Amino acid sequence: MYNETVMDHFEHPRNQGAIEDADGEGEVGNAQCGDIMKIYLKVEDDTIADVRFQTFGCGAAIASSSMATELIRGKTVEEAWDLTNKAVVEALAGLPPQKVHCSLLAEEAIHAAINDYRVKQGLEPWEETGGHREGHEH
Amino acid sequence: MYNETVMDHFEHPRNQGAIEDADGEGEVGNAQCGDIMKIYLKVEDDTIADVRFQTFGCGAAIASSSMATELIRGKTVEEAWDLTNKAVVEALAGLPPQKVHCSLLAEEAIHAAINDYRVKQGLEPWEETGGHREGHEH
Amino acid sequence: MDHAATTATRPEVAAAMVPYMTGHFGNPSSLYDLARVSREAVAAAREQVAAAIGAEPKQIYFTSGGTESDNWALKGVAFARKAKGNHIITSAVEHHAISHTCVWLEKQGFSVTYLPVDRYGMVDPAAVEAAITPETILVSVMMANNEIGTIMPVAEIGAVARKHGVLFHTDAVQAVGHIPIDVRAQNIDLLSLSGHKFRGPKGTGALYIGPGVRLDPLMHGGAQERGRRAGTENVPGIVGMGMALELATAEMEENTRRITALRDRLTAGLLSIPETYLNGHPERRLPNNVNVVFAYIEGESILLMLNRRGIAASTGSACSTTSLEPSHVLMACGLPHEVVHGSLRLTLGEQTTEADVDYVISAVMEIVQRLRDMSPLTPA
Amino acid sequence: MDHAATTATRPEVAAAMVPYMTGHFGNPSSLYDLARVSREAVAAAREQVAAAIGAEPKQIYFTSGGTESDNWALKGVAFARKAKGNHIITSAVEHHAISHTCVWLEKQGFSVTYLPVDRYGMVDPAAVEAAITPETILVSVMMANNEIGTIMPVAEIGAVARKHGVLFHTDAVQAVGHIPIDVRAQNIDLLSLSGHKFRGPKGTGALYIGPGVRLDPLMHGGAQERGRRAGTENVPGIVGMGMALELATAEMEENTRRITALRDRLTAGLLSIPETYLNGHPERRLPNNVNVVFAYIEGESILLMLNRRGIAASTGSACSTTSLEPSHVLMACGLPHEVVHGSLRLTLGEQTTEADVDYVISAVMEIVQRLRDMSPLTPA
Ligand SMILES: Cc1ncc(COP(=O)(O)O)c(C=O)c1O
Ligand SMILES: Cc1ncc(COP(=O)(O)O)c(C=O)c1O
Ligand code: FES
Ligand code: FES
Repeated sequence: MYNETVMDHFEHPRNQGAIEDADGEGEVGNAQCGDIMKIYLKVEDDTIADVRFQTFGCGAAIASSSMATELIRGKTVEEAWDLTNKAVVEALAGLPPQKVHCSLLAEEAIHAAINDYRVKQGLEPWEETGGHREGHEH
Repeated sequence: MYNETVMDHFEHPRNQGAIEDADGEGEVGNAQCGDIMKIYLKVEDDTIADVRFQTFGCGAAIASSSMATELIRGKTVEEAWDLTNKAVVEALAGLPPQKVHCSLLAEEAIHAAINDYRVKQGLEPWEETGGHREGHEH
Repeated sequence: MDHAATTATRPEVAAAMVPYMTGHFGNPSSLYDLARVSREAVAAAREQVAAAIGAEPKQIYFTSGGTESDNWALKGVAFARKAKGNHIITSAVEHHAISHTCVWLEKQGFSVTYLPVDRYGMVDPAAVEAAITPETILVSVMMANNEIGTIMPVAEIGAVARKHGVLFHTDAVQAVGHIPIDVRAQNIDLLSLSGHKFRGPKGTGALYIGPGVRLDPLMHGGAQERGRRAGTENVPGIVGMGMALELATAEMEENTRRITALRDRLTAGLLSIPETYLNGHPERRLPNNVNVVFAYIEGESILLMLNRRGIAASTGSACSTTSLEPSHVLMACGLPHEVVHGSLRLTLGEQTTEADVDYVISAVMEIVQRLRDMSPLTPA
Repeated sequence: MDHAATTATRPEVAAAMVPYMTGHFGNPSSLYDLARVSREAVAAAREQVAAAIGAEPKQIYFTSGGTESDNWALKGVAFARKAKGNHIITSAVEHHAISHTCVWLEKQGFSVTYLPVDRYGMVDPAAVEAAITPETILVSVMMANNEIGTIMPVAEIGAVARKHGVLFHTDAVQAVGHIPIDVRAQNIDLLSLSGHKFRGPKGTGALYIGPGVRLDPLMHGGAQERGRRAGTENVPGIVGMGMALELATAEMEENTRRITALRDRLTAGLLSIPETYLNGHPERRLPNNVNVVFAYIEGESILLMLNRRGIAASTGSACSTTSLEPSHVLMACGLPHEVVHGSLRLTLGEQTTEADVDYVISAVMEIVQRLRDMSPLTPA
């Protein structure tokens, strides 16, 4: 059902775990299936210096978490915010149609963690619907 | 579907054919399936001296004709009249349920032939529902 | 000589099915791989079936046989479209899987038109058009008749249905694997087929469902067959049907040539018997079908005598059925009751030889003579 | 470890089926004898199936599987008795072959009561009685649940139905061949079974129809199965199912003893993992069924990891289904959504060994640990 890239990230998840003194934390739940994902960020010089995830969910959710954290590590916070679930799915070389929604969880958890970081920095949280970002894929 | 006695009478029918100068002839049709049976009788001293049949019908109809003619040969006309389809079925060691009606054709054709004989002799035809006979089986 | 009723499964097809029954693939404990192997085998069979009728694999739904496909197509469309209308058009010569389903649908409040046929068993596309009302939701006319072999003008009927926005189903159980089919070119929305009619396994079939066609499931339950046909997939059966149909399609041209020649030899031989007539269309008929009628005699007794000589056959005589109804197909062609009685259907298979045909001809000649001698109807 | 989903066909059963596919019996040209051999084989299979459930052969009707039997029983009775009433009673934990059929029947104007179950998944016979109205025509409650293995008080429910003149159907797909059944003693009017659940072939099943029970056909068409189920008989499948069921019945006592011991070993091993709980009834359950729930983790990921270790299993997690609905069975037992997520069903087969069980226990322990480490829900 899943391709090899997905199975690889599922079986050998990158960046799994928690960060004790995270600069930003975001937890989101999936209304469709009830799954939960949590993202921890360490930010240095406006750059994602470290990122970890915890996921309660299916293989696609775990693989998406792993891939999404890989994709934002070392990126600026703004670049990380611009990561779409579509890009995660593409990096995973595709997900079954009924599993595309699981990747949305990763995008949302990253957004929640970034806004948590911004609020802690005394900044305005960003709006979820920025005009400059690519469309979502559900 | 048919037992061996039936198949034997079907394949080697006894008394098949016509009698040119028959004393009685009877032809009946089967309302249920559209089949036709014809019986020819030669009567001597109130006894069935010869009997022949012609049948347009299924295996059961042909076997019943063969068996019925065997059963009445040498009998008195009254005994022949009393032959029921039930007796024919029993002599054949049974017929499939949906084929029992075919044996009725033989009983009816014999009755028609006997009454034809009686009328030719200037006698009253017998009534179909005599009280002294066993019940039919349909 | 009764290959239209059923055919034996090809030995190579049966052999190919066995591993899918017992699940012996490589490492038997690797169930993950086992499931993948089954899934891929079913996908391959879907492609084989699709290719045989010019469809796409995703338009093929596996069923338990022609009967289920027919019941599903009719009941599925009827219940799904009943808000749109309640009228169904079919023909007077359909297989009972269609006609009995229609009678049942009439009891559920649908109205059904049974179109007459000409003496060859053909439905007139113009009659279909004339029968269409604003209430009509479905036309179902078979591709080839199982008794008399007549091939219907399916493409024309499909064009009429499409023109009026009505769905068109065809029961192609006798046609698939025997004559070329193209669901697109023939304007077919739904098509039924059955595995054991082309040397595939019994208990297998498929329904082709064209793009945009909505129908209720007949089998409600699990999400198999993309949620449209529930029930654990008969993987070995599906594999066997796919393989048998691929082989039948590959061999069709060659087989048709050979079997048509045998059919014509058989027909000519039988028609040399006096007062014998051909049923069905003289040209537009299945390559394997011969249906003749012998005056003055009855079918069941012909069959019994043929059986004793090792020849299986079929008849339209009332006496051969439990209901004592004569063939509705031959009656619809306008044959009188007593003529229907004397009908004989012989259908050839891939293994039939010229010697078989000649043996059948001589056996039938002898049998017809014997039964005519016994019949009160035969003129002296 | 997923033998409730399907079992491989016994090799001796598959071997016995092949001759009925390819039609090689003695003299192959003697078609008369061939038909007789098939007829006798089907009759023998009917006796085998009847004997396994305490029925008479003439009460057994062959179908294409459990799904068809369920659909037939429900739709057949509903349409045949709709003049009498339009109310059906079933349970909240039925297989989708029942529940989805009920939902469809509701669309056709029938009214359906879905009875709740207790935490073990049991229906209370008193609740059945309380739900019966003068409109009630049918009660359908499964014999044993496919997810949690709970065995229902079928005899008592049947007695209630009979007392009120209502027909009683039971989906015994998971029970037949695994636990003793007696349709008479258990007051059953209709019973569904499926061949591939007891090492018979896929695509085979049967419906038991008790004396005096009227129902419409689901498959209209030819006069097969005494006019109640049309479609060319799947002779090899029927033969295989009969043989497999006879063997399963003969070996049942011995197998039950052995498999129950393995089940208990597996259950104890899994329950030794902290925060792990048993689903279903602790005693009244199928001998082969283990269903546990692990807090904090999700089922599809457990399955994927098990699969990589060569172990097939099943879960009630929403994530494992295309509809993203969690198991309706576990929800009906009162488990909260997030707990249902972590459920795992393991079902043992005849070939399962103690070593297999121990391997599964250690694999599950490791997997649960890995996934709990990954979960945001696990307490620190
Ligand atoms: C034209 C036609 N339709 C439907 C069927 C039914 O197919 P099956 O018996 O495989 O269900 C048959 C075969 O008997 C047939 O000839
Ligand atoms: C309880 C129950 N009923 C019905 C079915 C459907 O059986 P089949 O898939 O053989 O049609 C199953 C099996 O999946 C089952 O477990
Ligand atoms: S004579 Fe017609 S059924 Fe026997
Ligand atoms: S997380 Fe639930 S389906 Fe993927």
